[in-house]
Amino acid sequence: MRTADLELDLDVFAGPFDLLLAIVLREEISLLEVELGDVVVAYVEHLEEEGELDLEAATEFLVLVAALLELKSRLMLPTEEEPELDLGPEEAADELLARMLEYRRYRDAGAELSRRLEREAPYLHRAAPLPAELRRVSIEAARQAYDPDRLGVALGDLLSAPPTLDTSHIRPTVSLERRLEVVRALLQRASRIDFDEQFGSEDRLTQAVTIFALLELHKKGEATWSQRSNFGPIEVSGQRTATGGQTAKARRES
Amino acid sequence: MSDGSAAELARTVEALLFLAPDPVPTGELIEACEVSEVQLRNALDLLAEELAPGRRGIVLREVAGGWALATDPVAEAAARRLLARPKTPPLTAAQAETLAIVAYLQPVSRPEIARIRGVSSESAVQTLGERGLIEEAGRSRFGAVIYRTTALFERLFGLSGLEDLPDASKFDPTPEDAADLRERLLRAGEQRAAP
Amino acid sequence: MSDGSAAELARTVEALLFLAPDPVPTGELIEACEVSEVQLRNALDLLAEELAPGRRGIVLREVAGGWALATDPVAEAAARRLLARPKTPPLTAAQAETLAIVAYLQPVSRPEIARIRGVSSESAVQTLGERGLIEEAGRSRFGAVIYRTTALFERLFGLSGLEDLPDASKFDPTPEDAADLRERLLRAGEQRAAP
Repeated sequence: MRTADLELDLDVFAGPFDLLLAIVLREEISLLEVELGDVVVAYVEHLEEEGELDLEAATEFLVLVAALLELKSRLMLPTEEEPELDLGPEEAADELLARMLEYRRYRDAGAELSRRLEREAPYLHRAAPLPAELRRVSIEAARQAYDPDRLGVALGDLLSAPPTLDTSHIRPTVSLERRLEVVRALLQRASRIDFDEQFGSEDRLTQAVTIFALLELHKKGEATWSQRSNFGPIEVSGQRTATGGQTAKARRES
Repeated sequence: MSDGSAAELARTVEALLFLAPDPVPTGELIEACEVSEVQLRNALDLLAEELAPGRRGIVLREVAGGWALATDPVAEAAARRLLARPKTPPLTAAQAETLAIVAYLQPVSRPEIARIRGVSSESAVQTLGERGLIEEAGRSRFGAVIYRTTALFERLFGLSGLEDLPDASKFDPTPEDAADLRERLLRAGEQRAAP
Repeated sequence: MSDGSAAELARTVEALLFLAPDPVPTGELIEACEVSEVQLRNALDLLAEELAPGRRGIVLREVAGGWALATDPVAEAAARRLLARPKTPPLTAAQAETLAIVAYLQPVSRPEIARIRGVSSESAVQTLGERGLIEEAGRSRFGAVIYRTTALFERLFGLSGLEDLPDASKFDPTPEDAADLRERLLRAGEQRAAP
């Protein structure tokens, strides 16, 4: 499913998910009014219905919803209740501000590029074929550019018996429920886990579904996760109040 | 050609740039003309003077990492009539934003573009690719396609290279504007957090 | 442009001839510039003077179909060095395999190449042909095109002849196998293609 195809029907916003962060960044609605839990549930349900995963689109969704989640949670966290988090409305405002300014920078740079294209349009370049006498490659102008051993190596590869059958293209089925069990079991044994360490060797589909499992756990209050920098390690921490998680689960299933 | 005068070398360079389908880097001109870098620089200076804007129908430009001849804007209307060349359509706002992100942050993946723009950028990325302004540059370690700008981008935007892009910090708001925006965000948060 | 000066019109005509891939008849220049025949003739006279042989890198020519710009012969040798140079981008794995098959087994047919590689090799064969590394050498008795390497191939690999190719046994994983090279390559290819 393309990220843009997820239709949302929230209290303050109805339309494609695609547009949600955009209108937040453009200050057309306040992030505080948006129920992000509903967005994630809608996506996970949609994904389960579809039964297959477009990794590119899923990554895009994750990036967008994670940004929304982080910004909103920081905006709403009252500092006095969670002093150890050291994140208050001030930091949240700074975070959202940084995102808005980053967006504006590229919006304005884009506008500048558009003006530049307009300004450059009158300079036309020639697109004529070469005269016939220059179209033929001259052997005299040729110098050695390749190593003959490259051919020997290629020949050796072709003579080799085929390697054992590559089955990586056969997609395993990965169920969200199963991944939830796996992550819950891990979090019972250790309060913190490193995503790459635990799941780095899994195939991409399993990794992606595990991320959804983490989103689900985050929504139920069973786990939090953080990533300090883009593409940096993801650290997952379990919440000790397991009963909270149970309640949330029961509520959703009732 | 080492015995040729600077004027003759300038004529040769003009002819080479006339023939070459793409901008030619200085190094390739030196090799083709079999001259020293100083000799070639002098010839380019001379040629630039002869083809200075307003003097002739063609001008010398440094674009996309090399040298190219292009027509003077004076001829644009007549050229479009003669060759029936349509004007390149302007960029939409979405395409311009996406192109700016690719140009400044390359190589960059679509999820990263979406993160900054706050909106899925599939169709903008596709159109920019079809127009030859961006191209795939492999995959990130998470398997997402990553993009970079093309030589055509630099040529159409009159850039001698990526370092010729205007400094991105030029587009940042004044500290006053930023402080004002922050204040508004903070007030919204406080209203909400209050019971 | 009817109010433009003769000099400006000459510049426009130069730009038009620069862009046009073929000679342009006088009538089309008149239409594109929106001027009278007399005005255009004057501009052409002026341009012919500016581009007189020996003055610049390009010259104005009146040929059968109309007017055209061409390069001055002074640049001929440099142009050949710059533009008639063979293109030598790095070979992809598919191209290296295909070229190795042609080099060691020539003449070899396209179906044989496909059987040995276990995949259709059309695009590799085509690219190698375009770059002048391999060429057609007739047809097999079943009508398939057969290929061999070219003199340019030997030049670009620094070989004085085909007998200069690296000894295949040096790269052979099972040199003890006495069967013919072609036969063994086909056998390995069929194993690769098997499900």
